[in-house]
Amino acid sequence: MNLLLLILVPLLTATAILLMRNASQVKWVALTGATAQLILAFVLFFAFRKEQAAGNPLQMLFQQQYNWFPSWHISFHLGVDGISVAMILLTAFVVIAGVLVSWNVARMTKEFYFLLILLSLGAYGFFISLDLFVLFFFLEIAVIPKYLLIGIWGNGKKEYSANKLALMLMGGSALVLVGLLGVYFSTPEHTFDLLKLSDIQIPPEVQKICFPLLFVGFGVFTAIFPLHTWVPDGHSSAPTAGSMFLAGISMKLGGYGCLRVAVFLMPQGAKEYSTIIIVLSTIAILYGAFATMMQKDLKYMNAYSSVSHCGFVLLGIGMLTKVSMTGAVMQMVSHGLMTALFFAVIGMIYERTHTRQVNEMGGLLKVMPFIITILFIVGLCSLGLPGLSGFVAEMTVFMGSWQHPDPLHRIATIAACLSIVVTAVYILRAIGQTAMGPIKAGYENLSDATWNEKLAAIILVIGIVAIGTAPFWLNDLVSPASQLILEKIQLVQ
Amino acid sequence: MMEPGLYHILFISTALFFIGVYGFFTRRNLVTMLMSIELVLNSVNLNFIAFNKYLWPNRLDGVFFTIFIIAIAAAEAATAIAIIINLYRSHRSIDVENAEEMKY
Amino acid sequence: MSGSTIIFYLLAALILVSGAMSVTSRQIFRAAIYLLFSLIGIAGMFFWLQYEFIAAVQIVVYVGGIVVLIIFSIFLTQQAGEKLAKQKLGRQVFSALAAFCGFALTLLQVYQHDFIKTTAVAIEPTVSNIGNQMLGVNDNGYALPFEVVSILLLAAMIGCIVIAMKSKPEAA
Amino acid sequence: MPNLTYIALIPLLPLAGFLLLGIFGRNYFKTTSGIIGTTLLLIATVLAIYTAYGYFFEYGKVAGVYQKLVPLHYTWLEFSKGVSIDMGIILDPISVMMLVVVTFVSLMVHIYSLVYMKGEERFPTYYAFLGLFTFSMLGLVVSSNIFQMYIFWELVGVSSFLLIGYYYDRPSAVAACKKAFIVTRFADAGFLIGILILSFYSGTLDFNTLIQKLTSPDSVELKNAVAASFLGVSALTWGLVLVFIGGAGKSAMFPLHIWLPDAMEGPTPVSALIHAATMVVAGVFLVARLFPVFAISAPEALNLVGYVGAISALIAAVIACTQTDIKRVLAYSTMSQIGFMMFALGVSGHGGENGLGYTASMFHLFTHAMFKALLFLGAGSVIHFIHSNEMKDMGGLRKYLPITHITFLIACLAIAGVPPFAGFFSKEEILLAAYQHNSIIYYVALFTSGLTAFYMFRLYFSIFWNKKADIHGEHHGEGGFALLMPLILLAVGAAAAGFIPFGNFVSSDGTKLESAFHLQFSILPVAIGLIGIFTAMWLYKKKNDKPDKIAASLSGLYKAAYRKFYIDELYTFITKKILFNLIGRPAAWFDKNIVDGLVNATGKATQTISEKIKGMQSGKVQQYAIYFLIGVIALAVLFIYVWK
Repeated sequence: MNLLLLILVPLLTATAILLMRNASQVKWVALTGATAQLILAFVLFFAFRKEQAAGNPLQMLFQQQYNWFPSWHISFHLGVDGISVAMILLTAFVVIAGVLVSWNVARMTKEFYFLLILLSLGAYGFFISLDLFVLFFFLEIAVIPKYLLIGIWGNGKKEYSANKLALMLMGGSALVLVGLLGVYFSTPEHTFDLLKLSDIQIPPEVQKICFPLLFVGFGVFTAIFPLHTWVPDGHSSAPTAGSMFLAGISMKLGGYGCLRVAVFLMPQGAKEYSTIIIVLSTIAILYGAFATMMQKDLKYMNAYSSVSHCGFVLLGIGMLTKVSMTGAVMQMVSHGLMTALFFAVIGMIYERTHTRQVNEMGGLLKVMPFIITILFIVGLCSLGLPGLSGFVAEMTVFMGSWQHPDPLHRIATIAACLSIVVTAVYILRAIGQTAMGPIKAGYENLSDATWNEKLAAIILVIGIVAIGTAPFWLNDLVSPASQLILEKIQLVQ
Repeated sequence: MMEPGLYHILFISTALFFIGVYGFFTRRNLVTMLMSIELVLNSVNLNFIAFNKYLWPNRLDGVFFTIFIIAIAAAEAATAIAIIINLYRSHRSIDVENAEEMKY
Repeated sequence: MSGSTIIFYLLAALILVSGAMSVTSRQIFRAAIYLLFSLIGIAGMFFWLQYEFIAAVQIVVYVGGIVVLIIFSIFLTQQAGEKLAKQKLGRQVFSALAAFCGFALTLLQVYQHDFIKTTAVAIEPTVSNIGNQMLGVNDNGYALPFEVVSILLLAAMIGCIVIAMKSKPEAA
Repeated sequence: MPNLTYIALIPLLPLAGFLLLGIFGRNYFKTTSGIIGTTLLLIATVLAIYTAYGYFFEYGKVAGVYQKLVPLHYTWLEFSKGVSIDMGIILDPISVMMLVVVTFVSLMVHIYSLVYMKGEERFPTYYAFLGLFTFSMLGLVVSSNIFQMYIFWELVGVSSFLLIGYYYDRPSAVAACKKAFIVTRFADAGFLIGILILSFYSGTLDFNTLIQKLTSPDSVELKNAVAASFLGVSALTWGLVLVFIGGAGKSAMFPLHIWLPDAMEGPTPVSALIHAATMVVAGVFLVARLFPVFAISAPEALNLVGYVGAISALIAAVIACTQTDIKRVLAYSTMSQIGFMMFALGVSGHGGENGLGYTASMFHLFTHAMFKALLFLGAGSVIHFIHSNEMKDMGGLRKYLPITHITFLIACLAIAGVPPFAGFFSKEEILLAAYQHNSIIYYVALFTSGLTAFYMFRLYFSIFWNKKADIHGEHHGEGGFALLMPLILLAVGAAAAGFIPFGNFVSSDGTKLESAFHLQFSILPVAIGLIGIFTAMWLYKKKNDKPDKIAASLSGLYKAAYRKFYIDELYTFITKKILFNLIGRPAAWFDKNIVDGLVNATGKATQTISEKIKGMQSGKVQQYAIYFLIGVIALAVLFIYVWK
């Protein structure tokens, strides 16, 4: 399968959107594009599985390489492994749901959808590129639209949030760039090519400097403690689809980068810093969970819980075992779907009640059973109910983390296990206050979800349930890739 | 007292230079600032001539530079005064503090 | 102490004292006159150094041209008898300090440096020597820079006219 | 061995019911959903009984030992070689027994609810949730993999949450369901960590392999697990204790019992199903499932189980004597009875005669399911009739509710341990096991069984005798056949289940256990039970002021028991004051002010610096010149003196 399609389809969609005359055309074009992306992602998935089943030994499948800046050894090198395929599937799911949820965006519809599709373009490009420069290029493409999405279509203190988010993410990508350049110049070949670099042993002293740069740089995207503060403000100010993309896709760029670039290229650095990563991510998990408990705004709640959940991603990566890294990827996919859905639901509720404060709601189950059912599902997913994706991912991380017998890893794992109790506390609190109890005055006549909202929610729920009830396909997809990363780590002693 | 030589002249030119610099920093009137610049230029001229005289008496390059500087100083002074007068027309003042539109 | 030396020190004193007065005097016209003295002192120094041509040029251009120009511009822009605005004290002190530091540094360097004199035969800085060499086109000739300077002067002249010209009324 | 894959249908049928009713119920099965759910469950029950028959009498026994059969098994999520979550079905005596109990009680509740819940707005949802619960519970009992059990364990928790919160617009129900979920969740975290420990040392998640590896005395895994220690206790013991915490949470053992009384906010049939007969015994089941590991490799952990069980039994019984809400009395009674089951396991050994406690515990689980479900359903009938949970609103109901009265009486006799009802047999075995192994626990148990008889008959007399309640004009009967049939069937069970030779089927090692009946041993417990009953009769049969007087004379103790020994208050203190105020609030504050403050401060600093730098760009030519000179001097100094 030609991976260029993954870039071309969003590109064409975006161009087509610009050519459209009215909002309704724009929406349908965007939906068509998003559907095409979804189909493409599935085609890729099945093609990949077929190759995998056929025993293709290559680490990266469907590779393509075009010269870009030959003098600097930059080439447009594409290819996917199991982790990328999982991320691409996630992106496709979130994009189509985001497009559907934004059906009622009235202001500057064309620009809104253009930016959404552009963001998805950046994400796809990021996930499939095997050249670090190209990877960075797409990372930046994925950052800029967020600034505009929040700054223009957001609410609340949107300018502040947009600035904060863009600056922190830009700061992160600046670190990434420095790290990438460090890697580039440290090797005699001067290459950005991921596969070539992975064959070369990057000198340990370079790893020592570049690993933290890259890890923290990407870590900012995935809300590494204490650089997570863009998350609550950014999410709460963003429009619904913006939050969904932000949490569902952007935060995953960071996790993917940490794994694919930082850990994969610099296993020695990873070993050296794994303690710090573990400590920070454990703090993030617990601290995010406790901070969530105190929030009153649904979006803030979900944003802080994202900090906590993304801590699992980093914890999984930091533990450096095959299972834990597989778990980290699963958690990325799971959290992506789950948070996107959570934000979608919050958006739906907000559109009807015009408040996001939990204590101003109550008994909504009576008037909007569909939306609240989805809220229940997503809440239960968040607190790790078996049968939904969150459970599978978290348990995989725990199982992976527990393989280290020393106290630090043990304590981190136990702390992470205990966080699921705190998660239960805040999720139940949120659900209890919004959905249950006597209905508040003024909410008696609210309507339930419209077709597009239902469709969006159902698509994401299908994703969540598919992982939750049948995790083996995701596991089979991801674990060979994490096995390869692990082998690189094991080479270093 | 010592027989005056290169060092003495260099002392004078340096002192004159920094007198001019001081004037340039402290004067608020543009014309007086221009005058300070003339002092600075003259100190440089003095340098050129002194170096020519004491170090390279077989050459005349110092002299040429002095001549060029004087010529350019004349052009500069003319241009500067044109600007000052123009500024005076528009601002009714040639106080340098008032001519600070070109900021930020 | 020879007469030459005395003249040197007198000239030096003239240059520095009137220079200093010219940057500190609060009456602009007097400042211009001090400047004039300082420039004359420099011309005198050129004479003392036996560069008569340069001294002459100095007097003609500076004293006869530039200072006159400056005085004219003072007449054009200044009310007679008006004292110059005083600079802030802090600025004065700071500037003096900065200037002094620069002065000290430069002098330090100058005195630490050992200038090497040439033993070659000296050329008399006569007008003909200067003219021949400056307008020469051989290796040490300065014909090209001379032409460039002349063009610069032309450009400056045109520039002055353009700048000083009154803008035409809009209606016309 | 015959093809047993059909057993998968037993849990899957309720699941199908859940999906069908959950997704389409609201629109298509508004009224028929009850019938659908009941029918599906009826099929499942029949299958379960068929399975039980087949297992116990046809293929289960090989050479006199009941085998652990794994008829169905597939890998769900593989972590590494050997360590994987598998979905499978295990058939052994306890799982088969539980299959029958769960399906049967659930069926009774389904039928009962047809009438009891009729006309509820969310009728289909109710049946969907019942289906989900039944599915999870059945999945739990047949789990062949410890992680599979954890999965269903959690599902059971959530379906319990959904059912308790069924009346979602009552704030008390919402609070109760949250409490139940969070408390059990907390315990489950212990279970999870326990699983991690056990799997780490045994290198497997499969029950059979795990038990085998951790019990055979020469296995490397066992040696490692025992050798590794933390705080002087071996890793294996830690693992098992943590697993037991999970079980204690679900089974409402002290001090994790606080959710159970509140859980009575759910519909009464739900209480009968979940909080009497099935879910709350999951903890007992879990310990029983891992029993060989407990008994052989970590007797300290088993002792803990025994003492926790005994303490819970005693405390719950004391509290039950003072409660006035009939469902709460039943809830505490449940807790007390589960305490019996727990300490029965705790005093048991593995294999042969030593395993009496194990058999007794399972036996009591079985009989308790019958009579406790009956009690709850009976209480449901009473509540249905009188529209109140409070004892003070009741009295003299025997005339209005004759069948309920009789069945309730049977259940009370059974729980009080009066021969020949079911509870007598199982309780005697438990007491015997305790007597043989641990005398402290035995005396506690003896006292508790007296209390049990007392509070049950206090309940009985207060409802059916005592003063006459005001029954206003509308006098509706006991309800239809659907309401009474479960009562009668369960009453038959409660009366007759004791005669099953349980030791033939269930024992710690699968062999037959002869449970001898010791008459002289039984006299004391029965006598104590009778004393309890007669005390209750003396105090509560007629309306009088003796109970109040006694309560007044014991005021401190009475009040403490009435307020449930202030354990709820303690928890509130811990959660509100410590968790929220000391951790949550500071964390939120820290984030808002320190972390975010730092980020903002960085922004502010940048802005301030830029503002300052902007000031340098003043447009004032002299300033520029000064900067220039300073720059030149600085560079000159640098070049001359620093970077020679």
